Amino acid sequence: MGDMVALAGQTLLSPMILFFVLGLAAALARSDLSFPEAIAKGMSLYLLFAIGFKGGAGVAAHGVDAGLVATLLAGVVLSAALPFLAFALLGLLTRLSATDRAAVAAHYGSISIVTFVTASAVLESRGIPFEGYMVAVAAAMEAPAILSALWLVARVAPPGDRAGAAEPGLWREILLNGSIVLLVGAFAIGWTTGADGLAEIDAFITAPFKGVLCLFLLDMGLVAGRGLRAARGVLAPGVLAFGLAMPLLGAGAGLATGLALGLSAGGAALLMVLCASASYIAVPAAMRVALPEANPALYLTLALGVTFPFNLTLGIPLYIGIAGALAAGG
Amino acid sequence: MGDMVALAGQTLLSPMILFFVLGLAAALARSDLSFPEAIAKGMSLYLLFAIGFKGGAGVAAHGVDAGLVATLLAGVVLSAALPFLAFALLGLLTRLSATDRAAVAAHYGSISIVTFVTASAVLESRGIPFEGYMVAVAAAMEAPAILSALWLVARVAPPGDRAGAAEPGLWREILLNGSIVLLVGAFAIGWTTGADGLAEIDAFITAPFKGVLCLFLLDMGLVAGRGLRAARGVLAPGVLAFGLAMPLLGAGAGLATGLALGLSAGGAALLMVLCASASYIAVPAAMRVALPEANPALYLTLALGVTFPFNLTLGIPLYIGIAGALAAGG
Amino acid sequence: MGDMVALAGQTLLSPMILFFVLGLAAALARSDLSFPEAIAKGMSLYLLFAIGFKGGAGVAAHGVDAGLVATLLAGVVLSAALPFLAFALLGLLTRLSATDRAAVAAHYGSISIVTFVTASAVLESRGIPFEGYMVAVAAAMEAPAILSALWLVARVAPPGDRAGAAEPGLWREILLNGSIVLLVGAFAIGWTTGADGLAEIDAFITAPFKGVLCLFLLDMGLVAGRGLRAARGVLAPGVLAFGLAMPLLGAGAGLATGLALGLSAGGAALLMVLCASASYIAVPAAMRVALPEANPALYLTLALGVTFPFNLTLGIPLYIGIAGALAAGG
Amino acid sequence: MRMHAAKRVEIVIEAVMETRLTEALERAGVTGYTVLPVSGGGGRSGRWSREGQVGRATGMVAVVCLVRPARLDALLEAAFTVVDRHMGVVCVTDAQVLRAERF
Amino acid sequence: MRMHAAKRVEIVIEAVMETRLTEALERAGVTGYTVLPVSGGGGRSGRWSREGQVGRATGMVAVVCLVRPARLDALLEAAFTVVDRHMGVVCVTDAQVLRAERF
Amino acid sequence: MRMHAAKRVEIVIEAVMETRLTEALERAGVTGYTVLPVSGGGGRSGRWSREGQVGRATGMVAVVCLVRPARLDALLEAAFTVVDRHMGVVCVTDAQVLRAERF
Ligand SMILES: Nc1ncnc2c1ncn2[C@@H]1O[C@H](COP(=O)(O)O)[C@@H](O)[C@H]1O
Ligand SMILES: Nc1ncnc2c1ncn2[C@@H]1O[C@H](COP(=O)(O)O)[C@@H](O)[C@H]1O
Ligand SMILES: Nc1ncnc2c1ncn2[C@@H]1O[C@H](COP(=O)(O)O)[C@@H](O)[C@H]1O
Ligand code: NA
Ligand code: NA
Ligand code: NA
Repeated sequence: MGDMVALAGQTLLSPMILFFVLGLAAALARSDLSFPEAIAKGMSLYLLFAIGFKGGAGVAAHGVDAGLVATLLAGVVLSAALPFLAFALLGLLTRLSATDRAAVAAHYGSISIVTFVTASAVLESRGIPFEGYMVAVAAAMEAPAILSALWLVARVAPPGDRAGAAEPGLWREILLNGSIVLLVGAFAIGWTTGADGLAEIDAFITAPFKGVLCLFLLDMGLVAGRGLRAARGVLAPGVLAFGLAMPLLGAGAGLATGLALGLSAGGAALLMVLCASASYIAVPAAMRVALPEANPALYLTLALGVTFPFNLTLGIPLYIGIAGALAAGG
Repeated sequence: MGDMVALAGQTLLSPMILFFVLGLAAALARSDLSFPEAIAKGMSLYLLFAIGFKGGAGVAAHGVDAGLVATLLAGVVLSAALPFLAFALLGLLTRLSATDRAAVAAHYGSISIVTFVTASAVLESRGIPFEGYMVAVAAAMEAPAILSALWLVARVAPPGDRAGAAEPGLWREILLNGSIVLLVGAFAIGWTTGADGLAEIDAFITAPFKGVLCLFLLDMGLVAGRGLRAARGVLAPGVLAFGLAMPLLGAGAGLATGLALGLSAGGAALLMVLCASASYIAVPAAMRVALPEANPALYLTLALGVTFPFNLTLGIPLYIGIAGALAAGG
Repeated sequence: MGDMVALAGQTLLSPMILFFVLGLAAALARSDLSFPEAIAKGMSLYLLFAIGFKGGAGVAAHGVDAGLVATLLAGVVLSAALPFLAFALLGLLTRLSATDRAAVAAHYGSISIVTFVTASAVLESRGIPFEGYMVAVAAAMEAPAILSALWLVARVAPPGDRAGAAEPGLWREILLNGSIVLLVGAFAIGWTTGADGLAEIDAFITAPFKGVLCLFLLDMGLVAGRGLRAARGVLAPGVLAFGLAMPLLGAGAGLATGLALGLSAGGAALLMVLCASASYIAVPAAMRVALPEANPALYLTLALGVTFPFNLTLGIPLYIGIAGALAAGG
Repeated sequence: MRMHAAKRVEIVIEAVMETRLTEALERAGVTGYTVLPVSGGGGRSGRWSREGQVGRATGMVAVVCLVRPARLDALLEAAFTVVDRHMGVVCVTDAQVLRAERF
Repeated sequence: MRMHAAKRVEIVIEAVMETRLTEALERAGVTGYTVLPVSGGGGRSGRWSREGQVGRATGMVAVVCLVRPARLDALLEAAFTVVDRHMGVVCVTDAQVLRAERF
Repeated sequence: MRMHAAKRVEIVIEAVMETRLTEALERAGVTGYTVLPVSGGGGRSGRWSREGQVGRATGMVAVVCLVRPARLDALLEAAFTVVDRHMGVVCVTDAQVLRAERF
C-alpha cells in the first residue's frame, strides 16, 4: 500500500503528467497557448508509429507467446461487452436519451491510445516489462464497441436515430481508420524486420519518445481543458459520476481478465488501462456519421475532459500498483 | 547474381520500403490515414537539410576529389539529354500529344530527391560508401531537363502551347526553387563548417534520419496510392510501359557514365538512381506555369504512381547490385 | 581583442548563423523556399519547451543561487526602463509619431526569445556556463516593457490612440501568452523533476536542439528577409540607425547590471542579449490590440529585419566577448 | 468580359461528411467544387476551434460550388440528403462567372 | 427546396481580434459564425503571407456569418465597434439559406 | 451603418499562379485582396486533396477581392490574362461594404 502511494507520487511527478497538468491549467486560465492542428496530428502519427513498431519488434524478440491470440480475443470481447455495462450505468446515473447513452457507451468500450502510450511509457520508466503484443490488443479493441453501441441503438433508440448505422462505407471507415492502419502496419513491420529493423530506426522511435509524449500531453491538456471550459453545461453530477466510476469498473474487468490470462504485471496493468480508457478520436468520428443525433459535447467532454485526465493522473498509477500487487511475477 | 537477389530481398524488407508499401496499400484500400500537408512539407525540409549538410560535411572530410566537377558536368548533360530519349520513347509507345510528351520528358530528365535519399540510406545501411558530392550532382540535375523540354515544345508543339516558356520569372523560380536552395545551401554550410559543424548537429541529422524517412515514405506511399487510384484512366498500356522502361534506360545511361567517370560502386549506383528517377515536386510546378496545356494527371501519375514505386521497390536494389558488380572497388 | 575577433569569426561560421544567413539571402533573392506556418510554430514550441526545461533542471542541479531573485527583479526593471531610453532615442533620430515611437519602444524593452536561445546555444558550444535561471529572467522581461509603452502613450499620444490600453482582457493575454506559459511552465517542471525528469527526456531536448535551431533560424532568416524586402520603405536612415544603436545601448545596460549583480560571464552575456534584443512575437500581437494606430510594418521591420539579424551575426559574439573579458570568472 | 449568370452555393459541414457530400454532389451532376478549410466557429452546439485537435470529429469544412441556375435544385436536393441530420449551413448567392463552358 | 432570405456577412480581420469579434457578435445575438483561415493578402499596409510566421501579429482570419435580414444592423454595429480602429474589411451579400430555423 | 455598393470577385486558381495573379491585380489598380487556402476540390481534371502533398503543383488557392463596381472590368481583364490558360474559376457577386474609402 505504501509502495502504491509512493509509485503514484512518482508517476504524478513525472514530466509527462506534469505537462498534461500544465496544459489543463493553461487552458482553464484562458492562456492562448496552442498547438497547430498539423503539429498535434504529426505528433500523434509519430506516437502510433513508434509504439506500433516497438510492439512488433518486441514480439519478434520474445517470440509469439501462446497468450497473444487469447489476449486479442479477450480484448475484442471486453470491447464489445463494456458498452452494455456503460449503457446500464448511464441509465442508473443519468437521464440521458438512449441514443446519447449508446454513443457514450461506444467510447468507453473502445480505447484511448494516448492513455495506453502514456501508461506504457510509465511502465518503461519504472522498469516493469510487458508483452509487446499489447499494442495489437489495443488496436483490436478500437472497433467492437462501436458495433455494440449500434446494436443498442437499433434496439432502443427512436427509429429516426437509427439510419446512420447503415451508412454506406461506415465500416470500412471504422476498420481502416488511420490510427488502426498505422498502429497495426507499424506493428507488422516491426515484427517482420525485428532486431535489424529496430536498429535502423531505434534512435528515432526510442530515445526521443518520452519527450514527444510530454509535448503531446501538453497539447492534450490544452484541448481537454478548453473542452471542459466550453462544455461545463453538459456535466450534470450523474454524468460526472459516470466519467469517474466507469474507468474503475472497466479497469476491474481488465484486471480480472488479465489475471485469468496469466499476463505479466505490466501486461495486466495495460489491459486495465485499455478497459478503463475511453476513445476520443476514432469513436467520436464514427458517432458523428452513424449517430448524428447524439450530442458530441457530451461524449467528448466525458471521454476527453473527465475520464482522460482521471486516468492520466490517478488511474495509471493505481492500475499499475494493483496489477503489480496481484499479477504473476508482480 | 545470388548476391543481388539476396540484396534485393534485404532491401525490400527494410523498414523504409515496407512503410512505403504500407502507405500504398492503405491508400489503395481507401483508408483515411493521411499526413497534414504541413507535416509532409516539414519532413521533406528536414530530409533535404540533412542530406545536403551530410554531403557537404563528407566533401569537407574527404577533400575535393577531381571527380566532383566532372560528375557535376556529366549530371547536367545527362539531365539535359535524357528528355530527348524520353520524348522519342513516348513517341514510340504512346499516342500522346507533343506537349504532353515534352512535359513527361522533363520529369524523367530531372530527378526525384526522395528516391535519391532512400537509395543513399540503403547504401549506408549496407555499409557501401559513396562520394559526398553526389548530393550536389542531384541538385545540378534538377533543372536542365526543363530547358530541354521547353526547347522540344518550341520545336514541335502547336503555337498556342508555347507561350509559357517565356513566362516572366519562370527561370528564377526554377533555379531558386526551395528544394534546390535548401539542398545546395545545406551542402555549402556542411562543407564550410566541416567536422565541427557536423558535431554540433549530428544528433539531429544522422541518428533520427532513417526513422523520419520511414514516416515520409509512408506518406509518399499514401500520396502515390491515392494518385494512382484517382488517375487510373491515364495509364494506357503504352504509358505504363514507358513508366517502367524509362527508368531502366536512364539507369543504363547513369551506369555507363558512372563507370566512365570512375565513380565508386556507391556513387555509380546513386548516379543510376538519379537518372532512373523522375521529379514529382519541382518539375510539375514548373510545368504548370510553363506548359499549362499539358495534362498534370498524366505526368504526376507516371512519375509518382509508376516510376517512383518501381524504383523504390525493385529499382534501387537492382541498381546497387549492378553497380556493385561492375564499378571500381565493387 | 584578438580573442574576441576569433570568437566572433567562430560564431559567424557556426551552422546556426550560416543557416540564418542562408534564409536571409534566399528571401532577398526571392527564392520560394518557405516553411509552413505550422512547422515554424511547432519548432518554436519545441525550443521554448526545451530551453525552459533545461533551465529549470539547471536550477535544480545547482541549487537556487541568491542571484535568482535579484536578477529577476533587475530584469523587470530593465524591461520597464529601456522603453523610455528607446522612446527618447527615437525622438532624436526620427520624425515618427509618438504612438509609433511608443510601440517601437515596447519591442526593445521586451526580448526576443530566439536571440536568447541562439546565444545560449553558442555559449554551450563554446563551453561557457551560465545560470540556469536566466530563462526565467527572459520570461520576466517580456511584459513590463509593454506597460511602460502604454504609459508613454497615455501621456503623449493623441487621445484617439489611447483607447486600446484599456482593452478588456489585454493584460490576461499579455501575461498568459503562450510563449510565457510554456517557458515558465517547462522551467517549473524542469525544476520540480530535476535530474530524474531530465534523464527521461534528455534525448529529445538536448541532442537534437541545435539542429532544430538551425532549421528554425533558416526560417527566421526567410521571414526577416521577406519582411525587409516588403517594407524597405519604412527604413528611413534615422530609423535604421535606431535599429543598430539601440541594441548596443541595451547591451550596455545589461552589462552594467550583470556586473553589478555578479553574474557569471555567460549569465552577463545573456543579460546583454536580452536587453539588446527586441520582441517580434508577443509584443507585436499586444500592440495590434492596444495600439492599432501604430504602424506594424515599422516595428516588425525594425525588430525582425534590422535588430534581429544584427544581434545574431555581430551582436552575440560581441556581447559574449565583452562579457567574457569583464565579468567574474571571465 | 462576357459573364454568365450562376449560383454560388456554400455548404459548411462536418469534416467527417466531406466525402459523402462531394460524392452526392457528383452524383447530382455537379461538375466542380472547391473545399476550404474552416478553423473554428460557433453555433447552437457551442464554439469550437481546430487548434491542437487531432481527430476529425469536431472539425468542419466549407464546400463551394458554382453551378448554372438550372442545376441548383438538383444540387440542393443532393446536399440536403447529406446535410439533413447533421450540423451545418447551406447558403446560396446569385453570381456571375467567367468561362461558362466549365459549369 | 424551401429557401429563406438571409444576409451573408464576411469580415476579414486581424487574427488577434478574432475572439473579440466573435464575442461581440454573440453579444449582438448572432447565433452562428464560421471562421476561415487566411493565408495572405494585400492592402494599404502592404502584402503579407502566413508562410513561416510564428506569431499571430500579422495574420488575419475571415469570419462568415449568415443572419436573418432583420438582424443585420445589430450585427454590423457590433462588428464595427471591433473593426473600427483595425485593419480589415466587412462585406455583405444577399443570400438564401436552407433550414432557416437555425438563424 | 452606411454601406456602399461593391463587387466581390472570387478567383480559385492554381497555387503556382498566386503571385502572378496578385501582381496582375495590383498592376490593374486593385488596392486589396485576401488569399484563402483551399484544401481540396474537384473539376474536369479530377479530384484532388492537399493532404500529405509536398509540392505546390497540384494545390489551389482562393483569392477574394472587393472592388468598386467601376473597377470591376479592369480587374477581370487582369485576372483573365493570368487565368486564361489555367485551371480555375472566376465568380463575381454584388456586395455592400463598410468603409468604402478603403477600396
Ligand atoms: N449563422 C451561421 N453563420 C455561419 N456559420 C454558421 C452559422 N450557424 C452555424 N454555422 C456553422 O455551423 C457550425 C455548426 O452549427 P450548429 O449546428 O448551429 O452548432 C458552426 O460551428 C459554424 O461553423
Ligand atoms: N479590397 C479588398 N478586398 C479583399 N481583401 C482586402 C481588401 N482590402 C484589404 N483586404 C484585406 O485586409 C487586409 C488589411 O488591409 P489594409 O488595412 O488595407 O492593409 C489585407 O491584407 C487583405 O487581407
Ligand atoms: N463549378 C465549380 N465550383 C467551384 N469550384 C470549381 C468549379 N469547377 C472547378 N472548380 C475548382 O477549380 C479546380 C480546377 O477545376 P477544373 O479545371 O475543372 O479541373 C477544381 O479542383 C476546383 O477546386
Ligand atoms: Na475502454
Ligand atoms: Na531522371
Ligand atoms: Na530588449
